[in-house]
Amino acid sequence: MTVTDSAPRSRADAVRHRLGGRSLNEIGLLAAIVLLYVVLGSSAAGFLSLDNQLGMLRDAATIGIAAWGVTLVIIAGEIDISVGPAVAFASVLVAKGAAEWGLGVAPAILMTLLAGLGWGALAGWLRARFDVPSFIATLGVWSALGGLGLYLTDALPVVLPESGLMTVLGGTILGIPTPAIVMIVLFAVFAYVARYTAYGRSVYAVGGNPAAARMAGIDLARIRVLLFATTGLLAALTGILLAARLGSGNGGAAAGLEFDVIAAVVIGGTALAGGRGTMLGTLLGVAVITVIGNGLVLLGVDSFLQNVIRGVIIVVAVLVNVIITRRARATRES
Amino acid sequence: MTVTDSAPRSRADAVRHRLGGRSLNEIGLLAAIVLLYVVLGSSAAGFLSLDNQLGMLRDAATIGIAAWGVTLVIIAGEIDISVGPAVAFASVLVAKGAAEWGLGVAPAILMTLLAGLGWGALAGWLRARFDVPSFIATLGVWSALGGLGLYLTDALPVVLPESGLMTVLGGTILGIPTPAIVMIVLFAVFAYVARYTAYGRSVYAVGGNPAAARMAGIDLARIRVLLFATTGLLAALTGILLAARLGSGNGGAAAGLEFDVIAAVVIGGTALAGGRGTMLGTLLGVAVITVIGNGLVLLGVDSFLQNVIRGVIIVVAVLVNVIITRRARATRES
Amino acid sequence: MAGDAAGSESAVVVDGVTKHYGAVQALTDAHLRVAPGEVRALLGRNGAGKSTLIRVLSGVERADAGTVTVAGRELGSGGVRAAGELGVSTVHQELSLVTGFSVAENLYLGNWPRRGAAIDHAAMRRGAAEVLDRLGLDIDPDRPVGDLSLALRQLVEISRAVRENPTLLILDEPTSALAAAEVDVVLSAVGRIARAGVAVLYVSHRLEEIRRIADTATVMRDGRIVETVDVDKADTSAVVALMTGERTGPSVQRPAARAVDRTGTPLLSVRGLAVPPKVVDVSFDVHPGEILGLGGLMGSGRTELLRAIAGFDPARGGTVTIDGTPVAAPTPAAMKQLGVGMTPEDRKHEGLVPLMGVDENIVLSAYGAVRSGPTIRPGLVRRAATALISRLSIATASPDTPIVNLSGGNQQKAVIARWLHAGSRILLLDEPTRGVDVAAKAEIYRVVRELADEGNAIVFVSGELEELPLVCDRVVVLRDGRAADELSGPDLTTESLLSAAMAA
Amino acid sequence: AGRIGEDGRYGVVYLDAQGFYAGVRAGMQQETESRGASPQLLELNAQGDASKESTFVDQVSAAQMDALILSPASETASVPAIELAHESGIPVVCYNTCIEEAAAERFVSAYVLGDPQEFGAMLGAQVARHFRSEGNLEPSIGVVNCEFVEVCIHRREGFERALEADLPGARIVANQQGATIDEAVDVADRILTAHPDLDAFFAQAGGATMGAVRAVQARGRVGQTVVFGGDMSTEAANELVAGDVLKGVVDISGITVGRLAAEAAEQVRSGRNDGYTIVPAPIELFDGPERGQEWLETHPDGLP
Ligand SMILES: Nc1ncnc2c1ncn2[C@@H]1O[C@H](COP(=O)(O)OP(=O)(O)OP(=O)(O)O)[C@@H](O)[C@H]1O
Ligand SMILES: Nc1ncnc2c1ncn2[C@@H]1O[C@H](COP(=O)(O)OP(=O)(O)OP(=O)(O)O)[C@@H](O)[C@H]1O
Ligand SMILES: [Mg+2]
Ligand SMILES: [Mg+2]
Repeated sequence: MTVTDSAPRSRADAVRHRLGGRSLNEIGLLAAIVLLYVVLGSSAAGFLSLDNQLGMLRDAATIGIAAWGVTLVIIAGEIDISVGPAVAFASVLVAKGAAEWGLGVAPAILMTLLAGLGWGALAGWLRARFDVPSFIATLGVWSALGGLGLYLTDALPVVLPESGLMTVLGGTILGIPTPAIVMIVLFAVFAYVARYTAYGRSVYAVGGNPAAARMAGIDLARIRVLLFATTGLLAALTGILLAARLGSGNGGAAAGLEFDVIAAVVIGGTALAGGRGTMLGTLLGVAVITVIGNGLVLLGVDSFLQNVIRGVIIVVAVLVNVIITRRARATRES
Repeated sequence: MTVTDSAPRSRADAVRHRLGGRSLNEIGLLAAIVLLYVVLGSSAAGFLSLDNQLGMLRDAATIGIAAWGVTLVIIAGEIDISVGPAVAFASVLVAKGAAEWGLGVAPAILMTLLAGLGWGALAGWLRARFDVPSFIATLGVWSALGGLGLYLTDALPVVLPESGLMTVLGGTILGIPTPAIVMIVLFAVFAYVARYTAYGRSVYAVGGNPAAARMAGIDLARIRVLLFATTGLLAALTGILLAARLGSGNGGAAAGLEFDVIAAVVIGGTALAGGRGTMLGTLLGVAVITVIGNGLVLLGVDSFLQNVIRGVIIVVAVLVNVIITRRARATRES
Repeated sequence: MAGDAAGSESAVVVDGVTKHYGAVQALTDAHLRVAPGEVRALLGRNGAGKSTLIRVLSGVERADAGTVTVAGRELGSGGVRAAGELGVSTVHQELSLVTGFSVAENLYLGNWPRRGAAIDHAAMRRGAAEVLDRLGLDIDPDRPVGDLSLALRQLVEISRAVRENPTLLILDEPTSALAAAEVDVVLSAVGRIARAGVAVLYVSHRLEEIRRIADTATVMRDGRIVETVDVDKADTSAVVALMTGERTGPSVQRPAARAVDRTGTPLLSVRGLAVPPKVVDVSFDVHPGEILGLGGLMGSGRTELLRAIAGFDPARGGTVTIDGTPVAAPTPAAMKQLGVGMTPEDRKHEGLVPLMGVDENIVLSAYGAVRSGPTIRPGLVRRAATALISRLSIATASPDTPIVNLSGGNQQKAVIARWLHAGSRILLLDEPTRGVDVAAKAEIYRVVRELADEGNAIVFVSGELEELPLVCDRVVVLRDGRAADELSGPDLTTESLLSAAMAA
Repeated sequence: AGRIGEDGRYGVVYLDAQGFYAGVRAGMQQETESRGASPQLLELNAQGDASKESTFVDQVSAAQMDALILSPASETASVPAIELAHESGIPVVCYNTCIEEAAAERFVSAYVLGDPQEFGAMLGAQVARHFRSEGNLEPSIGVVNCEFVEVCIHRREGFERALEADLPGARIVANQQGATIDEAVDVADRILTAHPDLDAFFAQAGGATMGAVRAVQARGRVGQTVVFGGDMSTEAANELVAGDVLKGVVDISGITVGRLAAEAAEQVRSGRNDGYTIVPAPIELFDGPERGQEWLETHPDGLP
């Protein structure tokens, strides 16, 4: 009966599914990165220098840390465009807290993280409770925090007081930039959460088919609030690290970061439609974006031209991975 | 039997639907606008002056013209975030064409419009042919055109040659700002297209149920390409009007316009999920955004603080209209 | 060609059509002719290729090889429009209406009548009204389809197909979501159309329905056309055997009455439950080991009732008592804890997470059981899934096969397995056999009975009254939102159910 | 209660989101208060966008300001807007930047000018002085620019001329955009990568200056690479005091500019000004710890 007829076909599918869909795309990205290294290593002076590699790690952290959270958000079929201003505002908040409101550094950091959790949760709550599209909810946060950061500071940098903690956060540990270490640790955490926890799997389920997830007794509201609270927290963390690095909080910082983050995630093969995506993919996406950005500068490419190139690359990357994935999966849902 | 039994309940729904869902939201917006006029008229000196009203019309055009196209895009369940840079690039293109490439003004305008049609169609084609999410496709355009506009000009304005045509486009006709006239004419056209033409209804169908549209023989690809080509064209037109008004093309102009446009559309009650929305709603949305922007300035609100307020207003507006609509449509499909 | 039902020259000729999706060979070298005025049933198990053949005929998909000829003219690459011009019109398996549009707009979806550039709304409304009462439906053409029940929507779809005055009318499981009353409406409509000389291709998993409407039946299996039989002469088990490819089809006979001990405390007890507007006041008990059927017309509110019990919709009144303990305010989480599990009637849209494997779809309802500490152990997932897969004999290549690649019946079993995994003892099954083939139905009946034998309490909803006597020990019939009748034992028959459901 | 803005109104345009303009605002407020007036300030931060600016100017023209005090986004693109204001009978005062000479003479009453060419030149001269004293006649210099606004382009031109004159051997080996400090720190870092032996950064504005400084410190090139920049801030002053990386900052005090602008506006309003007058704004060079210390003392609130 059905067993026999469906067996061969489905096994083939299953294999393709795993090999093809998912990792083919990741293999492609790896290849791209290797290629970039070869090309840039031979053409751009100093690209391969240790300093530059460490510098790239540091830059990667700015995109990466937030990207882990945004990956889950997009897998759940939502979007978060508030990262950039959120980071800038967080850097202002921590600096003001430590310098002007005299909270001391550690408490200021804590306050900032809580605040991030707060505005994220707010956006998530608007989505979960009132069905405000997440694009709008986070657009609101984007506009509000962006304005607030500049308003509170008159666009003046808020100088951080000298502090060992901040020096470490902005500096290096055993020669490795602290933000990079934070990024890598968080990557491990998120990769684990996404793959091996009930929360992570529920996120995939919600993205794959919200109605079914609900019928299976999964609490959509809880998950959605958590998702955005997480990105809020990560944005705040990024902002703190940025402030530590710059020695000051800047309301105008991190402009456009949200697009780099989203680009990294989708380049990594996460589908905006939800339900599909991996942390590893995002990691590779972050790497691609960082390496290209770094290389273009080293090659002395005009900074305006860099945007053009970035735009083309985003589209091409997604194009390739859409085509690969489509090839690999031919089931009813496709 | 069923045919009759479910009729009464549903007819009631139907009424609520038409009265409620759609127009309740529009009535709400109208009320909001009236309220704004009363408050601002009494609190902000010069708000009601004729000059200021005409000025608002002119500003509205910058958002409105593009908003008509974006409304259709969003009704079809897509999104276009490329408007801002597209406008800036168009202003550069027309100026360069007329001034440096010596095409003469009219041909330069034509070229720019065609170019707009072109990049729009490209984005649409990527969406239609390769299932590249429109967010990504237009993000690519956003990044590429934004960079290109500045790269071609080194961020220096490209001065337009004196020309009667441009003076008219940048000036007024019978005292009314030309862009406002263009906006109003185009509004009529788009309102008609959306309501009364096969193309318009197909757009709603595609947004409401793509599979059904496809099975009914509606050519999804054609419609999607057309949709984005249209927004490209409208962005180009806005760019030309902007150049005429500034007397030059500016690669850095219209930054962030895309968000104002999208905000206007969703405030107007168009659902990001697709399938629902009206031109009238968008018109009111544009009005709200313009009036608030104008009022905040006249009240001397700090320009950074204005972003905060705008952010809050976007969310609240959408919140209200989501709630209204949900109330009104208690049917299953909601 | 009206009136010529002889089939001298064929209305449609399918010649060597082949179609594959990725790795899936959905259709292999299909040959088929249908004469004008003939009603041809298309039978086959889930995944046999019926809908694929139909999608090719209606121009939605292009065949990899082979030709389709309608009324002597070949269907080229022109897609849906070309097919439409050749006179093919189709009611697809998936609902294909735009809920935001009025009935009239849907009837003309994609080829609205025009005056100049504009759509001629007047003409459209007139045409729509004309078609609707030609089929004896009183539906206001201006009503948004979103307000219609699924039943009415299905009828609107059929009206759309009829409106196009086709030479070939294709209906892909038009009745899968309908109950007796609406089925009659559909069948009589189809009969009328056929008598007007239209060739009809009719897909259904309900054999008794086929007997009433079809002249001949073509049986498909694994993408191939096996045989075409004369409906009057073929007997059911033979047809089923053709479908399954096994010598003897599964028995769909009514089993011996099961002994249920109804003395102890009921596992599920519902008192005066109200979910306006459909459910006014419903009470019933279900004991361990019992299968309670819920009968009634489409729209009688069974779905709403189940959703309220499972905590998905708030009840306006009444109490739900689980194993003797009343539940104050049922929420999905709480009811899950208490061992209540509900499978939705709309399998595709509310049941499956398409991108996930069968195993993940099963453990979805309770990760707690496959964790050690906070960590989900793939090993445990696999083991749990495999156990249930074999317990319900779900036919799948491997536990992690994407669930969309399973046939309808096996998808349904996987959704049921989800609740067994969560340890539910009270299973609310809403239309568990909707769109499922005959053999798979028999499978599901068997599974349901086994689960009951294990001491679970089961509520079985079906719009297909014929099947309730086959599974249930007892059937409560809903009418006007009330538990109007209760039938069991010998007087539980299709006929008694129908009259109970329809009684005024 | 009268409506907001009935007792005097100035329309003010800030070019972009830099601390400098906070100083300008403070200066204007100080000036007007010293006169006992409290006119309403209608402010726009144009973020370098000529279209935003034009929208705003249309509006203030419509609303009949007492004066329009602005730092135009562009020499050319801002002309139509300013012309409109002028024709609506609103006195226009430029500060920091202005429209092209010819147009300015027709539409602008006063221009509080800290000449960007001069600005750049002073930095160039300081660079030359520094490296001559170091005995390094061929320093390699990296530029962190803000050249999406014209001022910055002019600053570079002035810088290059001065350098050409005083230190012909100097080479500009890189020029990348880094307006905001975070952008700048990345860019400077990469420039250091591409040119590990870089001798100096020329940072065109405040964000770039601090970005370059941070990059040099992060790279541990303190002592080898020095930074010359524009725009004072508490941060910059601190670095000057530290004195190991930041070797010179050229600054036009926002507060002073604000004062002068408000003054000029007042004169125009009271008719004590006819035609286009140029009000020179003092350009100061802060070239060492003492000057840094001094700045910190004179600017306790950090407004430049
Ligand atoms: N769009 C698709 N992509 C990939 N495979 C598909 C697609 N549609 C159908 N299939 C596969 O093709 C085969 C035939 O499917 P089809 O829908 O024709 O079966 P069916 O006879 O209509 O089954 P049912 O009775 O459940 O409707 C199945 O194995 C199915 O999984
Ligand atoms: N808009 C819809 N989308 C999907 N399914 C729907 C929709 N409207 C109704 N249905 C389903 O179609 C069936 C018929 O709808 P209706 O509401 O009339 O019946 P019901 O409330 O489910 O009662 P019963 O389950 O007894 O048929 C219902 O089971 C309902 O769940
Ligand atoms: Mg089918
Ligand atoms: Mg139901």
